[in-house]
Amino acid sequence: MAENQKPTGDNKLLSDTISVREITRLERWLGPDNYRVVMGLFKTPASVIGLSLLSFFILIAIFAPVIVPVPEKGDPYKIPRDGFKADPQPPMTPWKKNAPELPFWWKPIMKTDQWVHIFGTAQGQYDIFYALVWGTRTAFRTGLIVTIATFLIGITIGGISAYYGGMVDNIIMRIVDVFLTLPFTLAALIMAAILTPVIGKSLVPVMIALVVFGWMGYARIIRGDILSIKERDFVLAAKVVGVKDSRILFRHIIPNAIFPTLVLASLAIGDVTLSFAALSFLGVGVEIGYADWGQVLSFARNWITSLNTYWYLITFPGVTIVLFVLGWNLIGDALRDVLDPRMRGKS
Amino acid sequence: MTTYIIRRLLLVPVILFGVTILIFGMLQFLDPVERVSMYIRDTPKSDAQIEALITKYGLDKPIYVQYWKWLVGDVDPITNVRSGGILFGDFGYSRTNSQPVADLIKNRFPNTLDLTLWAIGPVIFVGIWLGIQAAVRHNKPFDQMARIFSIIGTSLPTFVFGLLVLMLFYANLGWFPPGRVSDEFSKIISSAEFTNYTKLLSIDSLLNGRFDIFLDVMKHMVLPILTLSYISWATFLRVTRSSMLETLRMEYVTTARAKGLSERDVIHKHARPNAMLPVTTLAGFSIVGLLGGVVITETVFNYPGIGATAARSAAQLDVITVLGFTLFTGLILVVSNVIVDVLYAFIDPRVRLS
Amino acid sequence: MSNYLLDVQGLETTFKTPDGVLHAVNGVSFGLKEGETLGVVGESGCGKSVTMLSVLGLIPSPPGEIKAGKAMFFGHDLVKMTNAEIRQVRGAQIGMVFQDPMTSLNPVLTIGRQLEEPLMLHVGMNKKQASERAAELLEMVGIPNAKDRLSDYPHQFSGGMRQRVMIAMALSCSPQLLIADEPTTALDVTIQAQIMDLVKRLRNELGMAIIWISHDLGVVAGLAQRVIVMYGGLIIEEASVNDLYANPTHPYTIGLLGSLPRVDAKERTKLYSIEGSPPVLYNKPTACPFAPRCKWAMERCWKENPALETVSPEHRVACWVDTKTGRAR
Amino acid sequence: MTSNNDTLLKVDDLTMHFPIYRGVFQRQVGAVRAVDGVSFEVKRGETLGLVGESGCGKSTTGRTILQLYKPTAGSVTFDGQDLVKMKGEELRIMRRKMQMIFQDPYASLNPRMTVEELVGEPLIVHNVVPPKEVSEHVKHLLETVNLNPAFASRYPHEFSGGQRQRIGIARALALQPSFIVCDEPISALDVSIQAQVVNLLEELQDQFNLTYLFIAHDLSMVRHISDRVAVMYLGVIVELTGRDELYNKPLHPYTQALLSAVPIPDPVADAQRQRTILEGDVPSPANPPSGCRFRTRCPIAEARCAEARPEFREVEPGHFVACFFAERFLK
Repeated sequence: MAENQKPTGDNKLLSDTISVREITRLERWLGPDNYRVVMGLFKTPASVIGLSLLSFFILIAIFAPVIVPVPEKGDPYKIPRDGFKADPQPPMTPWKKNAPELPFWWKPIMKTDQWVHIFGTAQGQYDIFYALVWGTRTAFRTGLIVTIATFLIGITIGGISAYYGGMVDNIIMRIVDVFLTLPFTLAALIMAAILTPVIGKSLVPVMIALVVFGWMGYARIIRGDILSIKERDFVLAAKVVGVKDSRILFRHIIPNAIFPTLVLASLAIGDVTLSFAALSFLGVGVEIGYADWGQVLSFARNWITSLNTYWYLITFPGVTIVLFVLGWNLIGDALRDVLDPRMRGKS
Repeated sequence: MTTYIIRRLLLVPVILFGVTILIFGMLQFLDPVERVSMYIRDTPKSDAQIEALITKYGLDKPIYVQYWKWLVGDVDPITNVRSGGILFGDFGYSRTNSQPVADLIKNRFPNTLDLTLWAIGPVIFVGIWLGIQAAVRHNKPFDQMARIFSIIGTSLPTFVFGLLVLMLFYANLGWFPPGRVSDEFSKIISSAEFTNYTKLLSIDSLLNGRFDIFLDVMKHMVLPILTLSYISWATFLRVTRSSMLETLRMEYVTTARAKGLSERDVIHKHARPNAMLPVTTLAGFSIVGLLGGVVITETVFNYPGIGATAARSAAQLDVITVLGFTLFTGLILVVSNVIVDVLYAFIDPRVRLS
Repeated sequence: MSNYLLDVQGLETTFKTPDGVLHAVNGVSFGLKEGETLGVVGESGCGKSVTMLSVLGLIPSPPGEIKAGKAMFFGHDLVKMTNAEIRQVRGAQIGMVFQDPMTSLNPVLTIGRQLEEPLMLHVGMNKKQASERAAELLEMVGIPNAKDRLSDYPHQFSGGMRQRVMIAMALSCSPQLLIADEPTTALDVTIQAQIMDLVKRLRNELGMAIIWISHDLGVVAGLAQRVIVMYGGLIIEEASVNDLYANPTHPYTIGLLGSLPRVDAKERTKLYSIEGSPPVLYNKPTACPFAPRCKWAMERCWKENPALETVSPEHRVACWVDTKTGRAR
Repeated sequence: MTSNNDTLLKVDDLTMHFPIYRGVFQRQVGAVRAVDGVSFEVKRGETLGLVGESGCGKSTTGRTILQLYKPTAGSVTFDGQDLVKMKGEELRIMRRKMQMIFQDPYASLNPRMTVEELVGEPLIVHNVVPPKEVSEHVKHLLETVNLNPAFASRYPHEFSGGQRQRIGIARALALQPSFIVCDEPISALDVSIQAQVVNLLEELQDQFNLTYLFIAHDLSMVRHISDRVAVMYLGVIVELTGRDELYNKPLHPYTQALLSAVPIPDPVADAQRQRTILEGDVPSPANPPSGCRFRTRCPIAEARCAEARPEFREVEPGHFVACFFAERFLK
């Protein structure tokens, strides 16, 4: 190297003025990975459709009393009946007896105060429209409660398993295997059947059954995430600095481990609702006449030979359930692409 | 690998023990009178009889005694006849079906097996084929269609889908009836001239040379098979697609291309064998899915398998019957999971040669 | 008509990413004579690997796209070739070795099968001939018990051994050109020495041309006859190997050489450091991409992108400044 | 080896074995002998380079010294106190004096914490400054490592690799330690960034009178930054001496081979030098060769090398070698 061009090494350009990326406050608050996940929700058309579907159902759940008012002094979750005749009635059949209050929007739109069974009635004259609108509340309620409970149980057990490791971990994971060995539907069926005489016919036995056989997924995922984060350099770095174990756990490990599980849990509400409806469809759980989608659909089981006539028995509840689950799945599918580490990092 | 397989096999009794504990634990919610039907072969006649049974099977004894009696039953010292004991295949007495649960399983399970066997092949192969095609045509129309199909597939609950196809193909078109077999044939099947070789009706009908019965049986099974399959198709499609996409990004795929191999060979000789590894594991889970799925599918189609029977018993709070079925399917699942794991070890040379 | 074996002109390649279009290669031109060894040096993201993958049509598309340029090889443009045509070139006339030997061999296929593939495809051997040739190839790259090891799987080989297998595979059809993309970066220094020794020996025996991509100026110094330095998707300096290390002319090359401590240094001096970080090219550079980090930078450097100009025979530089005088060229 | 007041760290026969469990019942069938009897000392204010190929145990040595792994055997005396005997709170407080800079600047910073939280955490957990003054301290530390203090509220992912490594250095400096283990601090960085970080480390050493254990696989960089260099192979130190001594007069065949394998960015010099190409690969540390660890690849190995492990002895003042034939190379 020629003498006159020997570099001196003292050209100080402030290095950090150059390539610090400008980012938004939201991104800073959520962190890079989570931000990408959240933004992914609003970028793909599929998840936007999903979000709109969900918003639609949330609005229905909130405004249920306005959309179809509750009959006077009645339990709102008891579907009003227009008599006791066995044969279903087609859509737009007028109410004869026990009609609930006319909703305010009916008259201005339909120009009549003749209140009808908009979606028809099921056997025993249960009003399908009422059942579906109020069933939305049941769906969200069961979905939320069961998901929160399974999530909390799952992360506690998975967390204990990962934190203690060794024998404890081994035993807990075998217990998880045992729970996963039983087919979900059958196991939930027994659990609900066992609990129903103890608790009585209500939402509770089925919800407990779904929780008892639903926590294993979260336990496994959070365990795996904690174990992998435990080995990451930044945890070691915190240890080197002299951070106490409890602070390492709560400040460094858990905040980094919990997000994927949290996302999965929020998406599972759709699945839980579906499982609930399935059990209800099979006839365990709530008493007949409770405003619940699976229950309404199960009425169709008695009419399968004449479904060409009674098409509305499955069409309206079916479409409702499908749209609801589709909403969650569209979001879930978009998120899965963003979350799946294998799908990441292509650049 | 031998140690791996041995370890895997040793886990089987552990899991089975866990399953029995779990189910026995659930049983504790029942009152002793209900639990008595675990051990007997007909409906108890009087309160005194029930009391006697409670004492006999130690239902008033400490819990480990109860568990042991539940496992091995009780041998009558005089007649030397064993009653109860799930280890000896006695799952108790089904109140709602008025027969021992073991007999019930013997009668109903072949029907369920017939259904799942027909479903499992199409499920695996169609799903995998779709997934590979979608991955190879990543982001092209085929891939988009496959994705839409997969999302709709997973969003259509079995009971909705089942009722919809029933409405369409039976109520409206009259093509595919629910049930197991038409009345005209059910008499022939139960008569002496029809030999039950395998108890699987679709196969037995052929073995008896009754092609007309076979056609009728298949007519009844088309819709249940379809209902049982389509969710699994969606799952297989999704897993295969993402596994294949991941594999196609691997450096060894670039190596294969750099060698001048045709895209066909790159995909089928280099990428696919690797992409199939995670799908193998899924195949195990899909058996779980199918056996769980039969409960709803059989109920929708009035198909006399263990699923529909379990659902009906559960709705009537006949816990003992459902328990027997669950233990039985649990056993099948434990075994099939082992088979899948061992299979996986054989497919992946990294496991096989370690 | 050039006398080059491979003649690349004005190559431009972009990638679509979620954050925008990445301009990985922005007009790269170079030639390679038969039997010559060309070193390509640059930091991560400078476009050196993408250039070579583009030449072989191995850029995944989408998201990658070759926007412009040609790559003449025996009178045919590799960029314009159909898939079927370029497949006849890949593996047969141009062999390629990748960076990470742990991931570049297929884990579920035996070594033998992977070695036999190109032989059966390009040379037309049957299974038996290919298997015999594969064993010879393994022996050639110094793997003991070659015959027995054909039935082994990649995970039964060490990293260095796998890279030998990769080299055997790339050379199996006696190509005229071997492209090696950082083949020793993932290896330890003593294994790196083994591999470089092997490549030098094979070069003498087989006489193929080599393009050796590396971020390590040291590795290239011992192997190449000519060296290209890349920065921001552009070639910024090109010279014969002795000339480049004796008279580095581009500020980036000067800085890079100055920032490397030498194991044979006589005295301990402070390392020269280039401030700042390499650019991420979401826009095609219209000015000199190195200007923000350059201590010689003038007004013009921020406005116009300098083209490669010959400063002495066989030595070309893309810089507005004469670094010997510090004034405009 | 005698130690005196100049010695800050004394490592004696340090051993770190990681057990291997195999078989149906997961019994321990052996151990990965990552570090197998390593002894050296580090003087106050000096930089000891620890160099070797991947898997030779150099990083494990660094981590075991800081008691991130509990050593299988041996002692680590830091400032006159045996760290191996320390537990819990005692050790935690001791950590103020010894810090670490990590290899991967992407993995070693918690992505959910801001720069201020990251660099300020050691100050908070050790209660060395009042909470109100933490922010001020952090700004000062950032300036020390040439980072703009205005970026204190940003998250690590907003920075480039070199900048992140500076954040890691600022965190290591926060408690004003006397000793820092630099675990390959530059090998994940781009070539043009490496010199920035090395220069910074050198400046900080002068400024704060720091002692470094500089772990690396890059011999030229180790030569540049170290006062003395230790060469590791398969869990043991094979040679330890002053930097110039080592590079001018290597006495262990492995050191010689290693040095000759390092590429020199100068084609003329590169062509002139003598090369020793080692055969084969490094054996597995789970099953190391008997006697001298290097004998399977050694060009001068004899029968006795397989029988006994050569003693790590002082051949010349300050020049330690573990080879039976070291005298052959003493000219």
